[in-house]
Amino acid sequence: MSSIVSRGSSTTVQGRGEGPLRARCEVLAYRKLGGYHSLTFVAPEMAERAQPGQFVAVAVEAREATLRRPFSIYSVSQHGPWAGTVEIIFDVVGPGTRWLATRSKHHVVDLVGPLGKPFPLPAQPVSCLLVGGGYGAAPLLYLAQALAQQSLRVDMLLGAATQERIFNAIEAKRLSASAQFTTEDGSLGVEGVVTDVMPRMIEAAGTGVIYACGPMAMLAAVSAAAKELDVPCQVAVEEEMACGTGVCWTCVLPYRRKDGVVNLRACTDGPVFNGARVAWSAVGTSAMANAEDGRGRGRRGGRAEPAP
Amino acid sequence: MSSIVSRGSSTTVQGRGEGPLRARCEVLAYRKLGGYHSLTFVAPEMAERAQPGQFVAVAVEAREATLRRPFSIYSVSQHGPWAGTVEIIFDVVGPGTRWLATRSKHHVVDLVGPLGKPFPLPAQPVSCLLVGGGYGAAPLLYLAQALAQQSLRVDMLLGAATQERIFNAIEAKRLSASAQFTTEDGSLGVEGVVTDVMPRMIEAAGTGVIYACGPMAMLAAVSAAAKELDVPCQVAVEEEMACGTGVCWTCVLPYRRKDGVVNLRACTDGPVFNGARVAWSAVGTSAMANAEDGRGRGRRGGRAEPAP
Amino acid sequence: MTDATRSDSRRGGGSEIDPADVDLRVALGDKLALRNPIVTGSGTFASGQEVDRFFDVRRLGAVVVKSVTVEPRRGLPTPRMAETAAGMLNAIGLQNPGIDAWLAHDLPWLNSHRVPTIVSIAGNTTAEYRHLAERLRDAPGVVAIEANISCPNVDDRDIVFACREEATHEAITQVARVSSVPVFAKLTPDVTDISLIAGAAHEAGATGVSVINTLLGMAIDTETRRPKLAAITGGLSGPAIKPIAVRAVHQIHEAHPQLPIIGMGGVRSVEDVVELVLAGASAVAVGTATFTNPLAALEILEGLPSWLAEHGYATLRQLRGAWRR
Amino acid sequence: MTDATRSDSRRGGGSEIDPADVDLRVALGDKLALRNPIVTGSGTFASGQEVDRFFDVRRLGAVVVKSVTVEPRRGLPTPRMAETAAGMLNAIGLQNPGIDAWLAHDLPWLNSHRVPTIVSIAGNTTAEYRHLAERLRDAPGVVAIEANISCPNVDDRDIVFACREEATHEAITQVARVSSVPVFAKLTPDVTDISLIAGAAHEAGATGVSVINTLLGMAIDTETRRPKLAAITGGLSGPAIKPIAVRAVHQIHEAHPQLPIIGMGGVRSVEDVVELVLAGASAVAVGTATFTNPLAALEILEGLPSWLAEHGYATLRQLRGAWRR
Ligand SMILES: Cc1cc2nc3c(=O)[nH]c(=O)nc-3n(C[C@H](O)[C@H](O)[C@H](O)COP(=O)(O)OP(=O)(O)OC[C@H]3O[C@@H](n4cnc5c(N)ncnc54)[C@H](O)[C@@H]3O)c2cc1C
Ligand SMILES: Cc1cc2nc3c(=O)[nH]c(=O)nc-3n(C[C@H](O)[C@H](O)[C@H](O)COP(=O)(O)OP(=O)(O)OC[C@H]3O[C@@H](n4cnc5c(N)ncnc54)[C@H](O)[C@@H]3O)c2cc1C
Ligand SMILES: Cc1cc2nc3c(=O)[nH]c(=O)nc-3n(C[C@H](O)[C@H](O)[C@H](O)COP(=O)(O)O)c2cc1C
Ligand SMILES: Cc1cc2nc3c(=O)[nH]c(=O)nc-3n(C[C@H](O)[C@H](O)[C@H](O)COP(=O)(O)O)c2cc1C
Ligand code: FES
Ligand code: FES
Repeated sequence: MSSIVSRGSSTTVQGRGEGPLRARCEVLAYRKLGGYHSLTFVAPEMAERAQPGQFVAVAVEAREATLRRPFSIYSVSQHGPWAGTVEIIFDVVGPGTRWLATRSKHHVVDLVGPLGKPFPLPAQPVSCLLVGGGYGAAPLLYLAQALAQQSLRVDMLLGAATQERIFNAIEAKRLSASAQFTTEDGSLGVEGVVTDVMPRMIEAAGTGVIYACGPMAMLAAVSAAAKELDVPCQVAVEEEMACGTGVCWTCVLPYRRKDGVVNLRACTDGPVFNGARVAWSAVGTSAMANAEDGRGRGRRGGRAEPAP
Repeated sequence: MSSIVSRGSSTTVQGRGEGPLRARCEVLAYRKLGGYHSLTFVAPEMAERAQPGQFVAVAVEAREATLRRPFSIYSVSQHGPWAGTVEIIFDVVGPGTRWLATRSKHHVVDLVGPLGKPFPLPAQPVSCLLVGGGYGAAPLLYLAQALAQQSLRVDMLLGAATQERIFNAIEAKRLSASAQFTTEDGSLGVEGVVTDVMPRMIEAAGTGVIYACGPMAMLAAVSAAAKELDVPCQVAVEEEMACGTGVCWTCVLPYRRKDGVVNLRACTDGPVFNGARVAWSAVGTSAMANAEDGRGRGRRGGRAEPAP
Repeated sequence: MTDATRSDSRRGGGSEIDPADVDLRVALGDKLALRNPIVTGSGTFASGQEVDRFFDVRRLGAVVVKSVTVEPRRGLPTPRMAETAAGMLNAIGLQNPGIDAWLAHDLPWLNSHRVPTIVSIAGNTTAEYRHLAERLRDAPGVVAIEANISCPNVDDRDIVFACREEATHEAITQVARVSSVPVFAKLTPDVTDISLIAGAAHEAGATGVSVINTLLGMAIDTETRRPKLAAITGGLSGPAIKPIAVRAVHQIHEAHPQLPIIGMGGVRSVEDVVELVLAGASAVAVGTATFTNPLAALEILEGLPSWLAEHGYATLRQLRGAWRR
Repeated sequence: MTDATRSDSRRGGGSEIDPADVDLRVALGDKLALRNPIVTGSGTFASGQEVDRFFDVRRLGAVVVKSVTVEPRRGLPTPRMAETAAGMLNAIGLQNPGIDAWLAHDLPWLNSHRVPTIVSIAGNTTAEYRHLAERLRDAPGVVAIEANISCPNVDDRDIVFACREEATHEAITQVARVSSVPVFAKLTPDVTDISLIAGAAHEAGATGVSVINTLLGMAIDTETRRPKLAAITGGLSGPAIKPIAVRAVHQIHEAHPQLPIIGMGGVRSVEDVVELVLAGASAVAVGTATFTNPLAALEILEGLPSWLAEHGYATLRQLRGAWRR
């Protein structure tokens, strides 16, 4: 028997001693956070194994939905009365997220995780700039905590279409040496997009590494700007995923290696990649915001976040 | 616009001035009744049009379920604070009924009805014997009320595998001049099946017409016994239904007419038929209880009711 | 979907369209114009009377009636259906009263209610198809014939005409030769290359094609070990098959851009109708969805104008085959 | 299902079976015995390493690996998948490292974990199939070759070998001639008569067939008017297609009762496995279900013995083709 069954707050866990596992997790809390939704699950083993940048794949019981939905881990707690929890932030965009938004305390949800490669933490004591678009801020706030534990300087730059689409500005301010915001309509911070502000912040903070998460078009722009300024840049991408576990090859991202461009799996080889190496121009049409119609799929931060 | 939209307790009704309609109906009450479940819906227009023997087709939101589920109308109320309600009784046998059993007050369920032809009421003042198997008793209790309103004598004979599968014995006693019960295990009434008791009851009550509803094999046996005793017999059958509205021809029953055996639609030409005319031996394999494996599908009264 | 989506550029350069101004008329070749593109799937709407209890079926572009045969048919034994994931199997076996009784009882009702009627016909032989088309010559209110040459509920798969180009050609030739109205060939997706069959039908004189009929499927009850259908196999319909329908319509439209197509398969929403039209359909039939909701066809029809207006389209026909690379 | 159902006569004349005594071994022809019937669908399990993080993949009857080609392939652009009602479309385009890299990196892992391996191979020409089979000659741990002659994600439908009897015969002949292990031909249901294709494969030397590959489908985003797949069309898999899989297995088993069949298509439960076996499969592959639940294959495998015992069966193989009229 390779399945470990441990019962604690209705959590049945299957997996091995390390790596990802599958668990049926009780909902500890459902909250609305600005324009977003939050679900906290009782998931002690997952909480223990999770690192910033990783995600969970959630089985949704929406009618006819066959596939899990991936969500970045926003926060974990490894202690407290509930032994260990994992929290995700999401935007309602379709049947799966609509179903998730109807979950509440004591509902049980089937999770697989933690999945994917986490953000690599700096080997040197450098100053870190975290650039997030829309709900892409969620994993960055988790990362900010980990960087703070290493006593590294963290600056935060969050962008979105409007103020409500900026995820958790208060937390961003609390966790950073400096925090800036951009909105398309000027309802919070600078009117514009993150790349309008980024160079100044890098200069002011002496940024040694950028971590970014958000819509693909934003990540492309951030990566380009970072390259120009010669700052290393790690991006957490979002591609449509059928399995989330590395077996189906639907989630690939064109990535430059010595031997040419290869299609790497966002779910297993990523979702965190070196932004300078991603072959942005070759990224699938649907993943990139489409200039013509102002939207695209597979964009971190959701549809409300404009391309910079 | 052929759709009438009237809002009262979240009921949106579409249909025409008469006949069946479609309505999104609020659940007024969910109850457990012995081994069965009951749901009462706020459905004033349906309540007004319904007659005993008719059924409603319920849209179930169970995963991947495409088709509605048919349920006999158990009772209607046309007044009271809720303007008009319709109640159904059901047994949990699969995904649709499992989903229904999770409905509770204020949930909204999509119903189509009343569907099918009702029991024909006697033109003469005769004594009526109502023979029900399992949940097949439900529409008969509704019928008993209508017969009582016409001051006709009603006797009730209910059979099931065990006491818990006898639906609402108290109500059966209340609505009848005499009530008898048969159970396979003898846990209530006579140990045996309804046809063991039926001849005696007919003799005692001077029965002029039999109304029966229950598993197909029971209906076949009741029809045969009635024929032998020369008592007219109306049976409400149960066939698998894809549409319930008469357009698909999945629910057919072989029926003897002057010109030979024809396949009539249980949903529209029935579900009530003259038992003497049904070509029982030609009824589809799955609808008849299968002697070999002790079960069958499409049997009123559900799987727990044995073939007599 | 989201408001953000709706406010995108396709709304057009400020040109607001009023849903009331949307023109739903479609032409299927030169001789058949429908007031709107929503029709019914043969065998899922009987001959209209039953659904007319729910809404005025005259609202539809046309009613495609249950396939009629020369002789009356009792059909197959029950069980005739089985539910499957997001779909269903059926094996009705073309139960119908035969062409004479149909002309005597069903057509008069359709006529008296002024319902544009497309008569689906099915035969065992090309001669039967010809006979049926002859009986329908100049029948009042009949705007087209749909030759169902693809019913999967037959014993011998060889008699599924739409499985072979030559058989398709022969059957359709017989019908087209005598028919006074446009002829549509109803095709099955259970073939290696459906656009070849469509080509054969067109060459034989079909005005257009109706795609798709159900896919041959089977389900076995693991408890009883019996097939869930008395006929063992049956036709798969419903949302599950929509991707096959879109693909089949697309393939036929690519191969025969001028050929009118009545698209169907799993349609249950306005978006599904638009999807099939983008793939190449001119009109769209609602089938199994009517079982789930007797008002499905009407609701889709009523939802079309506002969907089109919101997306900046003044007609549906402008979207035919208009998918973008 | 219900207790009533379980206590029926099929439990056998009082002979209680202990789940621990159930014998799951199956034979696929004379030369291939699997310790249990649960294998994986090619392309849904990679080469086992990823799922091995969740459970010991050695537990399975065999791992059927993602199709390998002669040269490495980058595959198709994204989006490569679209969800559909109870199913999904995929257009991966056979992304794989090529046979050399696969033999150098993936097979050693499988060997070191003692996983019985069925290698799926795909080529553009019969020569490529032959080359692949040659490279796999005497490869350690490889218990069979599955010749994927039916991948729908190709530009030219004419190169889908499994669409034509002759092409099937040619490709399988090349593989069977040089292979040192049993060969299975992976077939597509997108043909007029799948049992003819199965017959051609068998005649050409295939030990058995694997059915079904995905059905060709398409989906269009009505907002953007773009196909949901970059490749426009793709393969439909998942619960939606199970009735097609059962039918295809049934047809092949009726036509070729001795031919071993690896059945697949929409399997996600123990009952689904039993259903395919009743239709005629000897072993059953779990495909898309692994995406929904990485432990699907294991859970099904673990559930089989008790299901069989409760129903009075001492083996699964006794149920092969054992549906009742
Ligand atoms: C690594 C990763 C992390 C993510 N983190 C978050 C997060 O923290 N918060 C959040 O709100 N969303 C996040 N997303 C996006 C989220 O997965 C989608 O919004 C969600 O799957 C939509 O499901 P739906 O049923 O509501 O919508 P649908 O439109 O019905 O989705 C249909 C299908 O497309 C896929 N899909 C749809 N949108 C996306 C998308 N944007 N990216 C990838 N797949 C998509 C779904 O998996 C599903 O299979 C993340 C995606 C990835 C890949
Ligand atoms: C006219 C009529 C009146 C009925 N009245 C009642 C009632 O009052 N109370 C009650 O508990 N049940 C009644 N039934 C049976 C009830 O419809 C089924 O139990 C129910 O559909 C099972 O759905 P499921 O999803 O739970 O089970 P599933 O086994 O998953 O059903 C699968 C499919 O088979 C059909 N089906 C399954 N069992 C039956 C059946 N016995 N008869 C007809 N179709 C079936 C369903 O419609 C569905 O499409 C009635 C059936 C008919 C035809
Ligand atoms: C119960 C049933 C009966 C059908 N009978 C016929 C028929 O008589 N003639 C015909 O051409 N198609 C028939 N069809 C096929 C439908 O017209 C349609 O092509 C198919 O169901 C796909 O569409 P859908 O998924 O919207 O139902 C029938 C389908 C069903 C479900
Ligand atoms: C993402 C994906 C990739 C696939 N790749 C292959 C492949 O490389 N070779 C192959 O023979 N079949 C491939 N298949 C088909 C499956 O092996 C299987 O035949 C099909 O999906 C039906 O089974 P299912 O419904 O259980 O998934 C693939 C299927 C999917 C969903
Ligand atoms: S989602 Fe399947 S490989 Fe990444
Ligand atoms: S259920 Fe469709 S005709 Fe009776």
